[in-house]
Amino acid sequence: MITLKNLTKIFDAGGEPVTAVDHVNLEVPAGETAILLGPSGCGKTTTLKMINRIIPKTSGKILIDGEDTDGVNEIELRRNIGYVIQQIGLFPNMTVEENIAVVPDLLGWEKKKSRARAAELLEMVALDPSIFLKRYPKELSGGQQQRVGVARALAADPPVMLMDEPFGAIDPINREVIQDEFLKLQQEMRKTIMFVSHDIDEAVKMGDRIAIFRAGRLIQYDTPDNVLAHPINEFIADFVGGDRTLKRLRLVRVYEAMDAEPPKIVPEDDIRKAVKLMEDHEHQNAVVVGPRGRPRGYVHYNDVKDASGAVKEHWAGYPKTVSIDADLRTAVSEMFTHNVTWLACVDDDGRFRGYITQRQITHHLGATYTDRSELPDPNVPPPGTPVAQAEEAS
Amino acid sequence: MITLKNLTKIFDAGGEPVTAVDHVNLEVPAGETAILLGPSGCGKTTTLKMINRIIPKTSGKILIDGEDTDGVNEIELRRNIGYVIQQIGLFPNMTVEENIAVVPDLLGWEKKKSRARAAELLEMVALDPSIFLKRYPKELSGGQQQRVGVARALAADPPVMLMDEPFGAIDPINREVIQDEFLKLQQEMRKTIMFVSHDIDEAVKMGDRIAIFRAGRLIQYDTPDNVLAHPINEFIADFVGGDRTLKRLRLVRVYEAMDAEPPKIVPEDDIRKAVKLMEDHEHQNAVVVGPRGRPRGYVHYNDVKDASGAVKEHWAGYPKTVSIDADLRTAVSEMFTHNVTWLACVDDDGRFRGYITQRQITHHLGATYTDRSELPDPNVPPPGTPVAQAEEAS
Amino acid sequence: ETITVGGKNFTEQLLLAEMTEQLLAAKGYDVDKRDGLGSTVLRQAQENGQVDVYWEYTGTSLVVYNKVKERLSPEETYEKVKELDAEKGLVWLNPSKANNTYALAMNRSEAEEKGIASISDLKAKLEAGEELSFAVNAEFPHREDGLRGLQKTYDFRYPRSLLKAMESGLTYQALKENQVDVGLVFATDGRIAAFDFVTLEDDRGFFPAYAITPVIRKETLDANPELAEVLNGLSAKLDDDTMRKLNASVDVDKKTIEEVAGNFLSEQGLI
Amino acid sequence: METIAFITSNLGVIGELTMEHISIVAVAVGLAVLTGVPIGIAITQNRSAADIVLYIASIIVTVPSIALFGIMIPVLSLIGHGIGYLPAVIAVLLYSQLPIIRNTYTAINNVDPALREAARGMGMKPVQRLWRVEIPLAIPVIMAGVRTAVVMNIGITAIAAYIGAGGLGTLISRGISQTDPRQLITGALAVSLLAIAADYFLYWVQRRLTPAGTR
Amino acid sequence: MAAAASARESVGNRVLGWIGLLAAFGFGILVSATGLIDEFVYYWPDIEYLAVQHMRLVAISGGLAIVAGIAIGIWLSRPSMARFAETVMQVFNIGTTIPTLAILALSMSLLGIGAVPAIFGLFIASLLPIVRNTYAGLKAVPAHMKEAANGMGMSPRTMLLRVELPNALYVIFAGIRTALTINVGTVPLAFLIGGGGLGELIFTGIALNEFGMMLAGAVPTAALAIATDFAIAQIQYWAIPRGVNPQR
Ligand SMILES: Nc1ncnc2c1ncn2[C@@H]1O[C@H](COP(=O)(O)OP(=O)(O)OP(=O)(O)O)[C@@H](O)[C@H]1O
Ligand SMILES: Nc1ncnc2c1ncn2[C@@H]1O[C@H](COP(=O)(O)OP(=O)(O)OP(=O)(O)O)[C@@H](O)[C@H]1O
Ligand SMILES: C[N+](C)(C)CC(=O)O
Ligand SMILES: [Mg+2]
Ligand SMILES: [Mg+2]
Repeated sequence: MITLKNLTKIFDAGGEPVTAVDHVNLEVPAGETAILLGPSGCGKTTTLKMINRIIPKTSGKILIDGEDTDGVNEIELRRNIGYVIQQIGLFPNMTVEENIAVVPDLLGWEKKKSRARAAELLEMVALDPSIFLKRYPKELSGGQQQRVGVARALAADPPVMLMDEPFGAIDPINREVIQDEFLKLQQEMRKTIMFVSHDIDEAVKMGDRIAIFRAGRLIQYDTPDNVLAHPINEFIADFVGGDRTLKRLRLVRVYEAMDAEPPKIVPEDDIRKAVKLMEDHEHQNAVVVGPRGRPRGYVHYNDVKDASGAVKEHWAGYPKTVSIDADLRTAVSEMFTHNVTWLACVDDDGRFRGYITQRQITHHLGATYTDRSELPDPNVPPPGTPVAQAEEAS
Repeated sequence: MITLKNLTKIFDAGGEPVTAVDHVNLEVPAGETAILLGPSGCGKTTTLKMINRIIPKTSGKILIDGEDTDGVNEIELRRNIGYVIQQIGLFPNMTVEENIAVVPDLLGWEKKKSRARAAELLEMVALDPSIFLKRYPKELSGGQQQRVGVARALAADPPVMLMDEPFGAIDPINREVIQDEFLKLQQEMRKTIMFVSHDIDEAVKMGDRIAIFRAGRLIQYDTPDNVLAHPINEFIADFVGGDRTLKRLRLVRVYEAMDAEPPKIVPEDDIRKAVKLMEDHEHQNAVVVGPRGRPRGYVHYNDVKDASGAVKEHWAGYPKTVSIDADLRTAVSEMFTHNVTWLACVDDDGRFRGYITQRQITHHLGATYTDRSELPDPNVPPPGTPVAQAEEAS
Repeated sequence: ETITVGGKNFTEQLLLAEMTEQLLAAKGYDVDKRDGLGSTVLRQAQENGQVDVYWEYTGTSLVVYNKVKERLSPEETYEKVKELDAEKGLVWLNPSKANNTYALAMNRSEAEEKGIASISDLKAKLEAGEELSFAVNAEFPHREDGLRGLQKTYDFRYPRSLLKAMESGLTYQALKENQVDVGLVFATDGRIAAFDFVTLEDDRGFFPAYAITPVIRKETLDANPELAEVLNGLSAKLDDDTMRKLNASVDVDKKTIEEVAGNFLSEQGLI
Repeated sequence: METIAFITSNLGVIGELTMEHISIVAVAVGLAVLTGVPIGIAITQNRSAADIVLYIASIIVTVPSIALFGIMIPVLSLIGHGIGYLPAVIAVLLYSQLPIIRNTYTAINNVDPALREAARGMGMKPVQRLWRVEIPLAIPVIMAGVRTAVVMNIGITAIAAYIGAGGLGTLISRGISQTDPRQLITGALAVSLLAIAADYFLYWVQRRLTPAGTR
Repeated sequence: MAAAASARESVGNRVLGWIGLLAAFGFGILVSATGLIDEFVYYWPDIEYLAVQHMRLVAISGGLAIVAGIAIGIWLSRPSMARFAETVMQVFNIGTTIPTLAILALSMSLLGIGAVPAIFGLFIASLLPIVRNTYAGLKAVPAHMKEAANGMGMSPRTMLLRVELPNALYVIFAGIRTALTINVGTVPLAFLIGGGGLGELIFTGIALNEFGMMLAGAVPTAALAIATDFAIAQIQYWAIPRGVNPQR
């Protein structure tokens, strides 16, 4: 856990004081990632560097796991904090192996152990040790260097990591890949991470929380979804962008928003049973599944509400599907693509697992909005309105 | 007009032949912009540079306005083609004015004329000549340099422009601004432009057509909307991204998709007139406008279908609005934000100009899809279904 | 027509070149001076016309340039070189009475202490294994009238490691500061007396006579016959003592060459 | 103190020697610029030619200066100029080649390929490219080479006193042979000051010649 | 890219090799034609004796200059010196423009004649490029690299030894190369102040117009200079890790 209490930095820029960081209070719970976000020059880097004392603070307190770091020896402190600088900063005179083993060496680990650790970490960041251990930094691509930089910071397994725009130098396509890899890694490692970024998309993707700075002040510190859903002022709203709601869609997986117990029928079922199920669930459609639970077709309420016979006599076609692991943005895109308002949700094996509609998505997002809005939106039908009526209501 | 016929380039890389461009056929109609898009190393730059013979072609033909360029003297050819290189390439030893006037000088223009042209062009790229003419490139920000680079390429008013990732060096925020400016410029200039990019969003925004390359081959050459709507194979589909439909939304302005003659009522109208209008238009809502045509509220069909009295007795609240110049993506985001399925569209003066629904947006996109899909989607209600029924239909 | 005056790289020669320059300039000639050169370079330069006139020593021309091995009296030496050099288009004018011969010198106290008075004494000491280092200039070890001939005549070998070569003027300082035991000196140098050196007797009469003489290219002389008289006039004023005094004014009294040369010429009424 | 007295009473001689010194260096380096810059530009066209030329030029500078003078004497004696001004000028000319050629070559070669491509792309002919883009950009580096050459050769010209070329080396050589610290120090100081002054002067010229935009 | 460059380089090297061979061959013809070989044989004892002296002068003055130069360079580059370092370097830069003959002369006026002032003069002349390159090399180590080192808890000493010096090594070596090559070429002047070395043959050769003798001094001096340069280049090539060695 990292705790900042009234942390302040005033630089002396040629006689004039420049307040780079202004009474910042912030806590990063153990095992979580906080993203420091904000326009250029807002004090992100300065905040980060005060934690490992690359920059001395002017006032305030910095606690790690509750302990005031003022009492800790500087060298000691730094050895317990992994630090990834923006410019990567690999030592060109050392091989990849030596670079990764620097801190273990400093800590006096046995050579054998530190070398083994280097290999292990390289593997962890998806670089083949047999190829890369003996290479020099200049023989690596930018993205590979970046990964080695992360591996190096992890070498002595420090509980805390500071990362200053660690993926800043990488082109957008590779950046996505590396972000994904790092997320996977962090899922296992559960480090306490403070991460500087200037990219809202990266922040939303990588952070458990986002701290948005402006001119040295911490303006909002919240979960990505809250930052997007409830920017506390115009500045934040502008900063996160006009399409912030579509950004939020990225944060939610289909399985979180879908109806997970949808009406499920087999071709041999009586159509009346299907109609009954739809009415009970207030769904307009029922998906027909095959013997292994895979969607094979669907029936539409209006088409069959007065029909009789077996379900298989009334199939309306093959349903459009989406993976339950996809994010809602993909789901919305699929709906627009196929000009439908609902999708059958399937798992990796293609089995039908849920039912998701545009309306559910809107509601899911809206649920967060309405918590905080002072007055109910007159445009929204009161909860509990039957489906048919609710559909008409808009 | 630029025409490439079976254009091929085979490099000799240390004895081994590398086919960088492979029988490319492509035509850029006069006054249009074609974007060359594709992964790194796919041959975009090579294709571009063969046109002004910075790289000699191996085989094939290059025609400009129907004339085979093989017959044209190299220097002559280049002076008729504006060229913006990726690295900007302003001459640091010359002022902005001298940089822009280089080609006119080479062409032997009178000094006075070429200087006047420089000032004019600077104005055109939104830089104040009185400030910038006498500056040196290093005294300009990256974005300003980029604009001067474009101005320079335009100096002798060449009918054809080649631009190699011209906005590549600029940060994402300024990039948008400069792209917009350039679009405006091109609207007046109507140059024939070939433009290399590796960014699908930029391509969609800037291009009349997009040429997607892979390993030296031209895979698809089509309008942005068609590329997004009908990628001809998996590679293209992957390349343009999973959320390609949402990307398409960017291409369409609200005024293109909205109902431009919506029911419009004033508070003093009889509510029965309003109900009648909604039924005629098959709308669920009618917007109530004030004396200057600004939306002041709305009434919802279901709420008032059996009501009587003046409209002002039945207001359901203030409608959510969107600018008619916004793109559909913003409209969708607004709908999600406010959890509504329709928006009142307003012009710059805030006057009510149209009515747009999620359904209309879906239909607008779907219209293109259905042109080409072999079978009608069973999920889509037949056109002409009344609104209420159509709503229910999904 | 410019007269080019040459000079070697030690004080006496620089003085003579300067005097000649001033003298000729006073007589209305355009003069160009090329001094600071080694003996043979200068001589070669004169032979192929780059230098018109300079002051040479009879013995040097006899042994070094004309490779004559015989022992000759001073007069014979003069006649011999005059005759031999005439063939090369060089005219020896009147010799002065100054004889600037090589000499080996020691600090008086050390010489007396070690009991060395002659070159033979020195040879004996060396052969007895005493390490007496010897400061020489660049030319001496490699000249036939220098160490080469000396070693033959006295039949000994100066060990390489005891030879300290340096710029010609530095031998005096080296010896004075006791950095070496023996120093090569020129007999007309003012510092021998000033620094209280003793010169070792050339007891086998090895060194030839070195009468200072103006030597001029025949072509130049033919073009300017009056030069003979002018230069002979200066030559007549020079003898060992005069040279020693002049040299001492520069090396000991630290007057400049230009000053010393000018004063001498005007004192002697030459300009 | 004595030295100051010496200097003040011999200003004329010192001035004359300084002029001799400057005239050797100025003429030689001037000629070296006229030869070295075109050579430096020419060899940018061919990598192996460049290697050869630079190799030869760097061999020349490893020859000790006094030895180069020594070599010059018999060679130039054939045309009657073995000592004095000419060998000094030629030696300096030769020593100047390496810094001038190398800097010209490097500077032209280091012109950002993007600029070269931009120039090509707008239809400049090779000569236009050279005059309008490459040379203006290379000037500061070429001038730095000239500066190096001048400073280095002011030192080398001092040694030319030993082959009768005159110049400020005369004071040093007399100072040494007459063990006269006044002349020695005067000579050494004068040569050093000349080098420093030349360096500053050329730095100023370099700044003047550097296009404002690249300063 | 890298492959192409190195291929070109090796072509270049081959060309140079051929030129060297041709030059040596041509020189051989010249030498035998003018009977210079005999001269060299004749002067061999002198060459041997003086070359040793020559190398001793280089080794002592150069060795001291390397040790002192690197030490001063490191000292000037320390953050605590930042305030004075630039001024000191300015003075040093002016120092490098002072001709070596002048340095030797001044050194003689201080220390008299012989090997000691020669060594001192040569030491001063070699010191400057080494200090300059050490300082510049250390200052050129990118700040972010030092920050990374700091951030992982290296002590200043460790940082100097493990990060700064290794990364400055190439530039420092370049300074040493320049300094020692110049040093070797300057030693002949030491003769003038009684310092010994191959200059003796050169100056005598010139004075007596004996071309052979002059070459007997000059050729070994040039050869020593080239050999020194080559030797340091080899050390530079092999001793500097591949990661920071632009040649590898
Ligand atoms: N050493 C310094 N002296 C004076 N002012 C400084 C110093 N370092 C930073 N600042 C100022 O402090 C402010 C915060 O700088 P900081 O580097 O923390 O910004 P940042 O948020 O990391 O910006 P960026 O996104 O551009 O990296 C800026 O206004 C900067 O100019
Ligand atoms: N001079 C050359 N010699 C050999 N191969 C080359 C040469 N120039 C380019 N290539 C190869 O040709 C292919 C196409 O290169 P090109 O520069 O056109 O790619 P690109 O599409 O512009 O890529 P990027 O987006 O990275 O700029 C690449 O595989 C490249 O390696
Ligand atoms: C002055 N000496 C005669 C001793 C030597 C010389 O010929 O210069
Ligand atoms: Mg920062
Ligand atoms: Mg490209």
